[in-house]
Amino acid sequence: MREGLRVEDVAVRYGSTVAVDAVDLDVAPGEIVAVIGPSGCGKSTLLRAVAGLEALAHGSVHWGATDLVDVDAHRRGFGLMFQEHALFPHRDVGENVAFGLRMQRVTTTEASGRVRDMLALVGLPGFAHRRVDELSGGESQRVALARALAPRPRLVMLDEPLGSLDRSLRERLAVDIRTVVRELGVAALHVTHDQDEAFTVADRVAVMRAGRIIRDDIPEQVWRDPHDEFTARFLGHRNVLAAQVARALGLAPEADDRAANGIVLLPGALVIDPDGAIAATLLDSRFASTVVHAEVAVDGIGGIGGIGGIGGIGGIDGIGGIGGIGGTLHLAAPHGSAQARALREIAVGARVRLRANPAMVAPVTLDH
Amino acid sequence: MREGLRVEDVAVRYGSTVAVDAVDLDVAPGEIVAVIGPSGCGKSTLLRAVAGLEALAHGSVHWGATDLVDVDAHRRGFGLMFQEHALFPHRDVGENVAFGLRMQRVTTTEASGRVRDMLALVGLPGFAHRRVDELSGGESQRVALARALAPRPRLVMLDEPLGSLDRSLRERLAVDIRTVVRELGVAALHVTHDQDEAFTVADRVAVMRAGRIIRDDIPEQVWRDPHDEFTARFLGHRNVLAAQVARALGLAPEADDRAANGIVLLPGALVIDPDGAIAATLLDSRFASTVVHAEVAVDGIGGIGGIGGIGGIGGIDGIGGIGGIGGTLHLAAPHGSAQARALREIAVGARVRLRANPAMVAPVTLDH
Amino acid sequence: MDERRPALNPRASLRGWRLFVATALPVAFLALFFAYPVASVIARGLDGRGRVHPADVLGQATTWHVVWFTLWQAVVSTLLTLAVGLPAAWAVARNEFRGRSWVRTLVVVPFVMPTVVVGAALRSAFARFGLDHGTLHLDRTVWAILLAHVIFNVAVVVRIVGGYWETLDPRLVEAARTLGASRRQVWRAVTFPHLKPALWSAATVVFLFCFTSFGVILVVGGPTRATLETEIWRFATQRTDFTTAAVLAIVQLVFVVVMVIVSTRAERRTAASIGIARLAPAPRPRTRAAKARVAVVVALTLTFLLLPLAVLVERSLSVGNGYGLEHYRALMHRDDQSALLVPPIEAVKNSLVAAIEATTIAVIVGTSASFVVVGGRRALGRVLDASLMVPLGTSAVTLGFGILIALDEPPLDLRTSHLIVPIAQAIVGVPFVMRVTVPMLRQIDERLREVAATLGASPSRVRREIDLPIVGRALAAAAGFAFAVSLGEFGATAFLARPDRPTVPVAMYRLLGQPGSSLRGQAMALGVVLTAITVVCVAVIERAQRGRRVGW
Amino acid sequence: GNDTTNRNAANCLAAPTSAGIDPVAAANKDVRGTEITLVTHDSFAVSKGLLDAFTKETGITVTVLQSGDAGQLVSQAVLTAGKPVGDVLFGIDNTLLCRGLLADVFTPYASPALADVPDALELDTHHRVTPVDVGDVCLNYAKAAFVRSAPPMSLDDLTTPAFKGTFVTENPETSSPGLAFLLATVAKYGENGFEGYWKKLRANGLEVTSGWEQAYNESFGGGKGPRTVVTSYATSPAADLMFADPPLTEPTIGVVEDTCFRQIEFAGVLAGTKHPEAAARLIDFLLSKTFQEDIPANMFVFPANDKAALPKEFTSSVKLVAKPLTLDPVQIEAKRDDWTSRWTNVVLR
Ligand SMILES: Nc1ncnc2c1ncn2[C@@H]1O[C@H](COP(=O)(O)OP(=O)(O)OP(=O)(O)O)[C@@H](O)[C@H]1O
Ligand SMILES: Nc1ncnc2c1ncn2[C@@H]1O[C@H](COP(=O)(O)OP(=O)(O)OP(=O)(O)O)[C@@H](O)[C@H]1O
Ligand SMILES: [Mg+2]
Ligand SMILES: [Mg+2]
Repeated sequence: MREGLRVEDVAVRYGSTVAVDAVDLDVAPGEIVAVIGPSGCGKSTLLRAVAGLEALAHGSVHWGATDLVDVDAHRRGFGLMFQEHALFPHRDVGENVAFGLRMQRVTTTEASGRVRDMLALVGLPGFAHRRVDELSGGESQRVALARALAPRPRLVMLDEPLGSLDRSLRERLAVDIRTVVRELGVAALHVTHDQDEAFTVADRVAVMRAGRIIRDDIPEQVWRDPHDEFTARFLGHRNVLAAQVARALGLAPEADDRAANGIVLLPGALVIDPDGAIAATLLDSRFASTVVHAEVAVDGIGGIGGIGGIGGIGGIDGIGGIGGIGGTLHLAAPHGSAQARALREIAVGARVRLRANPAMVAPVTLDH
Repeated sequence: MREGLRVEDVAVRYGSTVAVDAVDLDVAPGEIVAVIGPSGCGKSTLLRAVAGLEALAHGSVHWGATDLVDVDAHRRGFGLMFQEHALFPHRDVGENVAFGLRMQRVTTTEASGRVRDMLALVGLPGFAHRRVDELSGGESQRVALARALAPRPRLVMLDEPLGSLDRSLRERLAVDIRTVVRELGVAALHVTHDQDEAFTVADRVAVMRAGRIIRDDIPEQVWRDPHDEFTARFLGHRNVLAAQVARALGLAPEADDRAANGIVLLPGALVIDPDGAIAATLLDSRFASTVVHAEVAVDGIGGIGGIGGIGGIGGIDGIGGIGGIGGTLHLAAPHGSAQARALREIAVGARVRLRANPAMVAPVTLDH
Repeated sequence: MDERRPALNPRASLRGWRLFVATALPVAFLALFFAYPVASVIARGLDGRGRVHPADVLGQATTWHVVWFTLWQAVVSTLLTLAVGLPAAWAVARNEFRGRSWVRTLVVVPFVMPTVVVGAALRSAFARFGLDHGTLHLDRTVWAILLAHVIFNVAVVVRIVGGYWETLDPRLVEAARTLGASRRQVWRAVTFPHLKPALWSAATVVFLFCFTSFGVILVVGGPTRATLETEIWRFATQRTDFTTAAVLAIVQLVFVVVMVIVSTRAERRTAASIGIARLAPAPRPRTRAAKARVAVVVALTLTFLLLPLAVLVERSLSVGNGYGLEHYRALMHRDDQSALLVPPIEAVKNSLVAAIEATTIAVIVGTSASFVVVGGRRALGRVLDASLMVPLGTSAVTLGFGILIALDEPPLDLRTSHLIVPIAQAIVGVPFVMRVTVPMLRQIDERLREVAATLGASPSRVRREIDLPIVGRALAAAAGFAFAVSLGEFGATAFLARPDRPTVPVAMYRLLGQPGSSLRGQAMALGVVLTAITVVCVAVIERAQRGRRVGW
Repeated sequence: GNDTTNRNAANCLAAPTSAGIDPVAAANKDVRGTEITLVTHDSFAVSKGLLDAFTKETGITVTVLQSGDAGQLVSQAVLTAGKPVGDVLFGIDNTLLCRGLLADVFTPYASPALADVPDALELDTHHRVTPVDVGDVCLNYAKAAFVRSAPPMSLDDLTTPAFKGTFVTENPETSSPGLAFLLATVAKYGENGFEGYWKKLRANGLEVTSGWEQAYNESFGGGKGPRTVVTSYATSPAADLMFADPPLTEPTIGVVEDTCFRQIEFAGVLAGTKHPEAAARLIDFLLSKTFQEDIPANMFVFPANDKAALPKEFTSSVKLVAKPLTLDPVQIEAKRDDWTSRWTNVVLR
């Protein structure tokens, strides 16, 4: 059997709560799988179970052909970066990073070189002799990352490794993690709540929901075809419509083997066009870093109630309250685009015409 | 003098390190100021100083006309949500959230109602009797947020309140925070590393760099006109060019009162156009959640070396290494746009022509 | 540049009248009930009226033999106690199992065991295993002393170290394990460094106990063994040679002061930079091996510690040639004749009242002092930290006689007051409370206090809402301990003129002091009663605290 | 200076400087409502309500303070001489007497009740202390162990092979009966001979314990232990009988009469008392028939008062030996430390 992590039908319980349920997951050496999912869905618990820190209520974890059930955490050769960092308070930064190396009896000179490299990688050169209580949140996170990577475990599991970092540093480190994992040929599980990070770093994305992995596919595929409302919303697609609403807009779901009873409008699916078939009112427009967000109320679909964005776990906009007046759709116009310029010229409350682009639509199963 | 926070010329030292330096900042009631900046720039320290938890090496903190130098932290009426959450381990979730209310001698019934509301707000209804060590990372962050907001302090300071949450929840909570702050008319300082969060939530954005606030303006203004290379890069603008390179591309910096020796290309500044004046080679194209990223090598500017993206704190792309062949520029094509479609049709390594849009260019001062 | 003082640093926030009261209380307590009496009695011994010259005492080789023996047996006893106590501490601190809190309670039982019973238990154990004669004989040897010290003091380790162990963030252990650390490496790299302050704490207490051990040396060690403590007693009470006693007392003090300075300093220095922010409950052992480890450790520890109790129970039930409850019955009916004996009920009542008073004093004084040590001015804290430990290492005779001659003027003529017994017992209880609370207070994550402050809690409120509840469990353990110590009648109380309010141990010794087999049986029965009372009270004290907070 | 030490032990029985309490004045003074304190050792015991009788009779309330053994009691009295913890001390015996007297612990008081006390017991002719009870420290043996062979009859017997490994005694440095027995051997073999005797004892398998409790209850096992001869009290058989379990008709313990050392316990009014008259009345009470008759069954010693009746366990099983071994208190004071040190060298080193 080939090397790599094989998680089969794993369940983890905390008392009566089932934190992880029926999870199957494979990670090959050199491969990075991102695990994404909302807060509390069981991502950290899954990593802990794989690391051997939680008892499996069910299922098995294998590396290649070896069942790890009786293999202690420290013999698995799996590194885990904790979400809360868990730096050793009695050791300075350098000693924290060197810890795994010392456990492997790497010589001191080699270890100190490796520590230097790792600290440079995470942007903290010269921090080796810092006390860990004198680090900022992001610095401490990076030390934890360096500590997890330094001993080059055969499987490295990173729990929100870049969550406290600003975007530019995060993007750089995401690329660096990918490079390191590739070069060393180790397997990696990367938990993140940031889909862009997942897309940058991962070969595959596993989407978790309430303890289960509901999707496991390559990033772009997941993005383009989220299959269900939950995933679509989680990825930031705000316009999820029931089939009848979609038809009213002239956007019938494609014939599909899945039981899709709705559609999702991907970015670019809805554009402002004076000749467009859809009449609407501009409710709000809001500046963001890459796009201008707009909310529009589409005539005639308010009563149908099939438009999402109103409450629920996927409730995103917080303006769902005005859904009573009419169904609202979300529009994102990239800065510098004609769309954005057009939006700027339309006052809030003014009428606007929209065109739907059927190419940017995917069928989804609605959450009841 | 009117109410509100006034920070004047404040400095905080840790031994010989100056963590916060010469910071001036005002926050009026009902106003939210986002503090953004790279990891370790002093954001948390600034909040701690305002809260009264760090000694000021210099300067003063006022509320209205009152100098707070002699006012103890517990008398300031400033709430602070810690980056590390710091939940009380000996109390359950409900008791954590109720703590500030108890200190204010709010009646038990009112307090328990408020706790319920706050927990519902952060999406954790029914968690009141959970032990805090049984929370996931994001859950614990939300409890900390609820605890900070519950007593309705006159100034609420949130240190990365949404950092461990997924995008949809983050967006919802950002809006909720804004609503709550507005409704209560409290002042708010909101530290984040996510510029979108800052833009969603804040009336003003303060950009910190190495302990100093280098910019304090309304979000869109900062975004459109970052003033300097650091800010521009921090906001995710990847194309920062030296003046002579800009001129070579036909994008001379506008005449400006600032000593701008470079420009930044805002999103949409560079588009693929068969008739464009700029000839380039497509080096890489990469899928992300809202855009397709592309890197292009522009003919004729490689030798000049004035193109950023190569190392340094602003080093973003990680592909700076190929800058040796020719200067690289970054291109982001929103999904569903013609740009994106055009990009898909061009093979990596193929020639491409680009057009620059002078409207989406801002002058910046380069970091030497 | 004008350096402005911190508006608030909650840890160092004990200020104003609160600092004054919190400091004054332990300082006054120490000065009045320890420093002044001890200084008086030593001065009395050195006033030149004695038969011997002080310098001669120091010149004698026997003096230094005694010093050497005292020192090494205390050091070895301490190390052995740590070695035996640590697994037990681990078992109760890091594992959830049924009866766990009872185990924690039962370890204090030896503290109320009369030394003669422990001695007898050891002898019968030695006899059982053929260790009472021949080359391997242990009876009346140093080994017997060390063993007895271990039996008495394991509870100190279990309570101080165990309580502290519970505050180790399990994620640190887990982090080390995922980095490839074996169990032993985890211990060396994570657990041991975390425990160091508590280990120093426990070691200090155990060392001081063994350093001033009295009954064990005489009873278990036999007449050939002498320590500073027994010599001070012998010279002061049997020979009425106050000069020699005073010189020996000074020697004892010097060693104790050096020891507490070293150990409190080490305890301070080994505190971690990141404090307790998480109090996860101990997990249930999962694998069979883990369960077996816990079971073995618990079983061995309890067997070892409860051996004396078994002997006690056996003797209390032994009637004529069989077994029965006659002795207990006789105890109940003693009331009317009451020749030798105080009515047991009254003795129990006296014991409980004294123990409650002593525990209350110890907890109040000890907690105030702990807050000053951790949150007051640094130099003051250090001095207080070390000096409040010294009474534990001071001869009970020195202290008892000191109180007798020093507190002889109104309004402080406490010599005949009922309060003098609990006060003297509290002098031993205070160091306990401190050694439990100080390292824990130091270890509480500062950010918890800061959060509380930003939520509007004043420094005293922070202490009440954050510090006390977090150390609460450990504090309850210390209180339980002080209670047991008081019930078992340690220390200076034996050397005070005690008001006629005989406690259970006094009644027991009175019964044992006369020939007659039934009296002996009744003494044993009374000992069993005392043990039962102790276990119940300690359990109540500890559970009262635990019930208040979430599962902790 | 009121220490034991600067004065020669020889003159401890010399006349005191203070005048003492006038018995007539004491008897006539109205002492009702006075509260006085009796300081004594841990072995002090009286029947319930006994002191109430005194209170009823005199109007004086008595608080009893107990502390440690007799040695500790005397040391404390010496330490607090002049500022006593109480008003009357009970429990100083002839082995410690001079120590107390040299420190001027007591105020003389010649109780009228001394009339009923044999003069031989009044070691201090100046009445600083008053004899209250008498007892003997003797070798005890377990009768059951000597059914076939003869029990020991004398000190010398213990050095013979027949008694090898049978004898347990207490360390005179730490135990009062242990000291009494050492003094017995000194009295018997002389200052220069006792070491030789102890050497032989040691060679014959002597066991030494730190205290009586261990010797009697553990090694001797109350008559059932591994050791069959022990240093204890002449009254042990009586106690054995009274507190036997199950009840006995005959004591199981025998006393070797030729080995007894006489201990006389005294009481005295503490110098510095604020209530000398009331204290004097308490001394009277200690010699009264009420108190004296209560002594045997509670403290297992004999009353000093000739007229006091003995309980039946006493009359049937024990008696004060006719010719006890004795030593002069002055000599004891002068030599005790030397003897115990020499003893330690011979027996323990
Ligand atoms: N106790 C301390 N002693 C010494 N230096 C400290 C201490 N705390 C923080 N620092 C340093 O001060 C600087 C500012 O830290 P601060 O925590 O304010 O950063 P931050 O902006 O909040 O960063 P992050 O986004 O990573 O949380 C950092 O360089 C940090 O290393
Ligand atoms: N020790 C515990 N006892 C009981 N429940 C727990 C415990 N730890 C976690 N949980 C619960 O299990 C679920 C999964 O937790 P987990 O930490 O795996 O979530 P997560 O996906 O990592 O979330 P986040 O993104 O917020 O970190 C959560 O609902 C959490 O409340
Ligand atoms: Mg998590
Ligand atoms: Mg920070």
